[in-house]
Amino acid sequence: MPELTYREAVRDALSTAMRRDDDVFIMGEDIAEMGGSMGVTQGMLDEFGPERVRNTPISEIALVGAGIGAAMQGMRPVVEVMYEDFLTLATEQIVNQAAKHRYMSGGQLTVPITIRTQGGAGWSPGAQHAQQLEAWFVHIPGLKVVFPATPTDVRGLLLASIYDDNPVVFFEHRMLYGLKEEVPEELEPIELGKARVHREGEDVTVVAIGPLVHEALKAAAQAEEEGISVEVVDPRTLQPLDEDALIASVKKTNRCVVAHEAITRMGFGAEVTAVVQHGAFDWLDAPIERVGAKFTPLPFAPVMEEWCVPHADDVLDAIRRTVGRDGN
Amino acid sequence: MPELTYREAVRDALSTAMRRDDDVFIMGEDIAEMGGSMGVTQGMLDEFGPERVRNTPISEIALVGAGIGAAMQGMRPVVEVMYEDFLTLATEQIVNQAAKHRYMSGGQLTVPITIRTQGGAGWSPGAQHAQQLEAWFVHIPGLKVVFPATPTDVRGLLLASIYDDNPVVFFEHRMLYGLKEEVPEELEPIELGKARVHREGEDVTVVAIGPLVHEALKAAAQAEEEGISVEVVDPRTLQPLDEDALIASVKKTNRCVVAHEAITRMGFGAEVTAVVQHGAFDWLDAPIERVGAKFTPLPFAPVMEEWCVPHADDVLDAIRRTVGRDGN
Amino acid sequence: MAKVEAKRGLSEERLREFLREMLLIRRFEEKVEERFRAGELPGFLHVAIGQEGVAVGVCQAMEDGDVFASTHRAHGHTLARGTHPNAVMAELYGKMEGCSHGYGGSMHLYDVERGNLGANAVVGGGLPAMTGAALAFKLRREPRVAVAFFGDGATNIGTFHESLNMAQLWGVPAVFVCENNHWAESTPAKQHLPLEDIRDRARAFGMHAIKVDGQDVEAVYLAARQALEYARSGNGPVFLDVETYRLVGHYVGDPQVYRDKDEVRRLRETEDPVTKLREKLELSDDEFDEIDREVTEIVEASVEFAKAATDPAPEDALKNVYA
Amino acid sequence: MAKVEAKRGLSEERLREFLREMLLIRRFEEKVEERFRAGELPGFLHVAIGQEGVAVGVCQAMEDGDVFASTHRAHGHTLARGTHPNAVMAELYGKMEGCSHGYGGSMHLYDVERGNLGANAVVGGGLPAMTGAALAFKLRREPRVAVAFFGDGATNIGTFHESLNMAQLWGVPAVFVCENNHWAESTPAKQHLPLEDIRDRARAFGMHAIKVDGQDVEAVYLAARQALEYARSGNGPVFLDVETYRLVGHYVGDPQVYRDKDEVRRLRETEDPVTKLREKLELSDDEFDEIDREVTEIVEASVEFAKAATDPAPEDALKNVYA
Ligand SMILES: Cc1ncc(C[n+]2csc(CCOP(=O)(O)OP(=O)(O)O)c2C)c(N)n1
Ligand SMILES: Cc1ncc(C[n+]2csc(CCOP(=O)(O)OP(=O)(O)O)c2C)c(N)n1
Ligand SMILES: [Mg+2]
Ligand SMILES: [Mg+2]
Repeated sequence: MPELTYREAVRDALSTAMRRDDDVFIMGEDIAEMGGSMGVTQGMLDEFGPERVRNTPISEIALVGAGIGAAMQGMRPVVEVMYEDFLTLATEQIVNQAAKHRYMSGGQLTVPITIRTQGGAGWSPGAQHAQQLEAWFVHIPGLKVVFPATPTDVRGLLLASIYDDNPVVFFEHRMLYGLKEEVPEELEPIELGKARVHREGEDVTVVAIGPLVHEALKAAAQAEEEGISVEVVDPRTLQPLDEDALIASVKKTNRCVVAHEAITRMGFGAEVTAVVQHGAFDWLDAPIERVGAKFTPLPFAPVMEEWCVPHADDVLDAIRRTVGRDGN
Repeated sequence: MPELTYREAVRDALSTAMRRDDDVFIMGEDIAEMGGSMGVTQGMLDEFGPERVRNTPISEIALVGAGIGAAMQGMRPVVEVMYEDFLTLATEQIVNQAAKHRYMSGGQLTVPITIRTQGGAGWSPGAQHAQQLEAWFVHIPGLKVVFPATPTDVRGLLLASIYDDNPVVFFEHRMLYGLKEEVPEELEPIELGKARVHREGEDVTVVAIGPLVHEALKAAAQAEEEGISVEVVDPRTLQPLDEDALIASVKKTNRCVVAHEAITRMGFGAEVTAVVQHGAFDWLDAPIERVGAKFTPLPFAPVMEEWCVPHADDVLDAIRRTVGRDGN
Repeated sequence: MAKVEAKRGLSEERLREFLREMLLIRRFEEKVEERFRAGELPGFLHVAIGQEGVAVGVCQAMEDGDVFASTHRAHGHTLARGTHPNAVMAELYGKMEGCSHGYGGSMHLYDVERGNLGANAVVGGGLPAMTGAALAFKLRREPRVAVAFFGDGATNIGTFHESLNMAQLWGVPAVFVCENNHWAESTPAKQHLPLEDIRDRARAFGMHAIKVDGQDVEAVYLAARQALEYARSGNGPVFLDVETYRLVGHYVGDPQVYRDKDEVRRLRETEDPVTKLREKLELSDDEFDEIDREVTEIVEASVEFAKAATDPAPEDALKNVYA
Repeated sequence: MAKVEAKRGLSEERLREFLREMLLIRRFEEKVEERFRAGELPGFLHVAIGQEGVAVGVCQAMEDGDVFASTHRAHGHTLARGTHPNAVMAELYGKMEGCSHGYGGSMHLYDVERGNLGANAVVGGGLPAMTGAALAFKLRREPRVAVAFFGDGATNIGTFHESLNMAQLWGVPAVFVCENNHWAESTPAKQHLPLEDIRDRARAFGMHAIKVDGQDVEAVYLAARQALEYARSGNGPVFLDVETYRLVGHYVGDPQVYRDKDEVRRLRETEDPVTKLREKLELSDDEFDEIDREVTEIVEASVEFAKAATDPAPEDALKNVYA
């Protein structure tokens, strides 16, 4: 089995789709000669040429909107928004246009666009280059939202997203691009809407996304030494959400922690909490604990940044809090 | 005591602040001669003139951003974004600029801008003129978020928002503008961050915002006839959130329903649910029930729209579900 | 930036078609105003009375396979491109037989089969997609053009700037039609446009621009043909400045407190594109009345059709959210 | 659109100040590159080596009370406006003595006392606030000007279009300084600007525009003074097109795969604003080295200061979120 980094896995999914299908092309700022600010599209200009690996001006709303227009013609554009923070410039097109054309037309149109973006703290980028905004898009009917945590998942989920006939907002994480693992020989799409159990356990379920999946696995290993058996589940697709998988896991463990890098307040963890407390109320032996970033913009100074963003020890503390209580 | 509509109450707060203070001015599309698309600012051009009641071009991002710049100079601009749906054009300035200047400057700047907007279903405006997006802004540190439900509240909370030294996103609701009630003789600011108990009850707490406050009160009256005593609490300010008031109420009633017009998934109700299940876990006798719009863009046809948006009967059903269960 | 001169006049027969089409739109929108006042029509309506020459001139110049994006003021574009009045009226009544099957409404009229990719209730919201559709045509080497309608007020939104800039950079076959009626809702041009000649906006992208009198449907048609040919033959996008007048309120029910009643009355007398074409054609009252009777019947029939049409079931709201 | 000619030359003394200032910025940024490579500096850094003439020329022309918004490439503007190198370097090290007290970093340098309302990491993000600050000056009848720095690439974002349009409509005292270095990150002008003369962008708003050679600091200063006077005397905003060159990578560490190494080498030889001014002043090596030694010491000292400065406490992160 080939070993790929998360970055290479994204590139492999893009290139595979573009080799198979002329209707797939990519657009974004500095994705051509430079290969993207994260190096994801390096080499693709040489293989596919400037028509299909298209540098755009700094025009986030038109970049996304042009993708929507091409998608309405049956193409499958993959547009790259360099940082999640700049999604804020394109929300009108994502929310009012991409998400609603099919509906407003009574089913006449489809908009098979994939909007790739990335963000994440851990390198002192400051307050405007690391936000995690996935929760916003989960609130918008008509959009699918994907946030893969591993090379295997990002490869299969991106291929599935490109071939999904709906607009997909696809979140990658800055600090995961270097992550390496063996991936399947054959690139197969991974169905959207299916959670992945990374580790089975009996005492607590940790629902984690993005980089917190890896922090949760570290915390789980640590917890095991303390005699706590932790199950780690990654929804991978935030919309549609695999509610059954989350609820089933909590019905088994009776305790739940939700973890993401985004701000805790009004973060995706709030939705998971609301779903789980409703679906597994009688099984819960402790309040659901949320782990996320502190309620501040991201500070620049590394000591402050480090403290604001959640890590394995924060997940572990949350795990301890949930098991520190007796069931009732 | 004077009787004012919600619309007149907003106008009264704006005019009062502008009479008291030259640093307060209003900007927005069609707010001058026309008095705003909702008639809120009617007559203000005559009293205050075109410099302080400023029509702007259709330029949402610059309109909000110009307000930010004036606010950084110590003025207290109140900018009107005609529909919440168009906030999506200004999110970059609201989220990356207004919310973060104070923080990124290490406390050197304040941005005392108030961003007024409105939305809401019930008149078949279609999918791009009625979204309820308050939840997005609750996720952003540095912003305050206000959503008043009555003339008295909107008047006092708007005055407080104008004089708050932080950026405030201030949500009004299209269907509430005509609502009339007696308001205090003297216009007094209402402190941000304090919930209001509209009705006391013993069996269930309904946490409701905006138009759902009134739907909840209708449902409560109906429930009373069925022998269910309902407490209705309106946080009024979504950020900062009066968590203690919500938790205290649920500790008394042991049951909770959260209601808003926005889409249920990832709506503000998810955050309230997460907060309440954590703070009142041992007191809860039933899962927290969420009431919100169905997971669709807003359809045009009245029969479909009516069905998608929550009403008193939906709140009542949720109340019944919570009391239909035995405590444990 | 060429000013278009009517190279070749159109046949009288063709011009009569244009008159009939404009009058159909006029009667249709007058009926919409009437039915709205009667309380039969839900939602938020904007009619384009006075601007029929733009809709008919441009839409008649388009070819099969061409696509367009419309605005909040969409009835004329939709009808002029061939969507049956029954389907448009049924949409305004929120019926399943409507051109958006009751999901869209007046501000979201669609007819994908006829290239109508949607009216947009967000000013400027439809422009980027036309740049993108035109890019698709270019990539696929299809001789098709994407047309974006928008108003003078829309030229102030960033979406306009980015969409035209990108279209010019990439040389895609798009035509940007500015329905320049000198008002943005209640805001006069002098309060939102800091320039005399709106074609200067196109200069910021080095885009070819054409100006034409929108009250002369023949001139609009010829300018639009020229613009469409220019784009279709691979010369890149065109900005079409169509000077026109909104002879009614911004929305149905608008008291127009912001503008002088006499100005409107004067404009109705001097700038009505229907009257202008009627005079050009030297139609007798009988000839005109005959056309009028015919289109009026069609409009009446569309109301009957719409009223008799099917309401969606409430739960149908859950359909069409995802493909 | 006047091309500025140096009406009156500046005194040799003044030009020596400019040279010293430019050299200070140059040495400061070279030190930043060095310390970044040494792994001492966190975050994401952009230096403006080659563009010092723009920063010094414009910032020296500003007056007390004037304000400005900077970009991701902010060290030069900040230093040229008088913020002490110690405070800037300390910020890059994330220390409390930094000009943003460790909360901002290189892309968010602030010094409100000196009119620096913040460097912005969002392209175009700082422009609307300058229109708004200028509006405040106008409403309060204060003789102050708001200056927005941005690059050629930023002229493609809608925020630029809306901000300049509004500034012109309202005739506010703002100067929009385009640091036109012909590149947006790895994207050459021909891939993002569909026009020859970037001043055509200002035409879309009927805005007064001035073009000047950014490698000639004296010319920049004179053009900036002219622009500031124009705005300050109530004539409305000005667009200042400053032609310049980025002689290094887009960000510190950029391998510049997208551009020809020889081109950069040639530009370094022919277009270095420091060398140009040095030659204009006919400075001897001794004279130059003396200035160089002086500014180099200041830069070295700033590093010592920054390293010795105070780290914030982790919990300090909770401060300054709200007023
Ligand atoms: C982004 C946005 N801002 C504001 C509005 C409200 N609005 C609807 S139409 C309109 C005026 C549009 O003027 P123009 O583009 O000239 O078109 P016209 O109405 O004159 O046909 C406004 C402000 C909107 N729909 N979208
Ligand atoms: C809205 C936005 N899009 C993209 C970026 C990423 N980015 C940072 S600088 C830059 C290039 C800016 O070019 P220009 O405005 O010419 O300034 P220069 O870097 O040449 O000084 C880009 C694309 C950003 N910071 N903000
Ligand atoms: Mg108009
Ligand atoms: Mg540049």
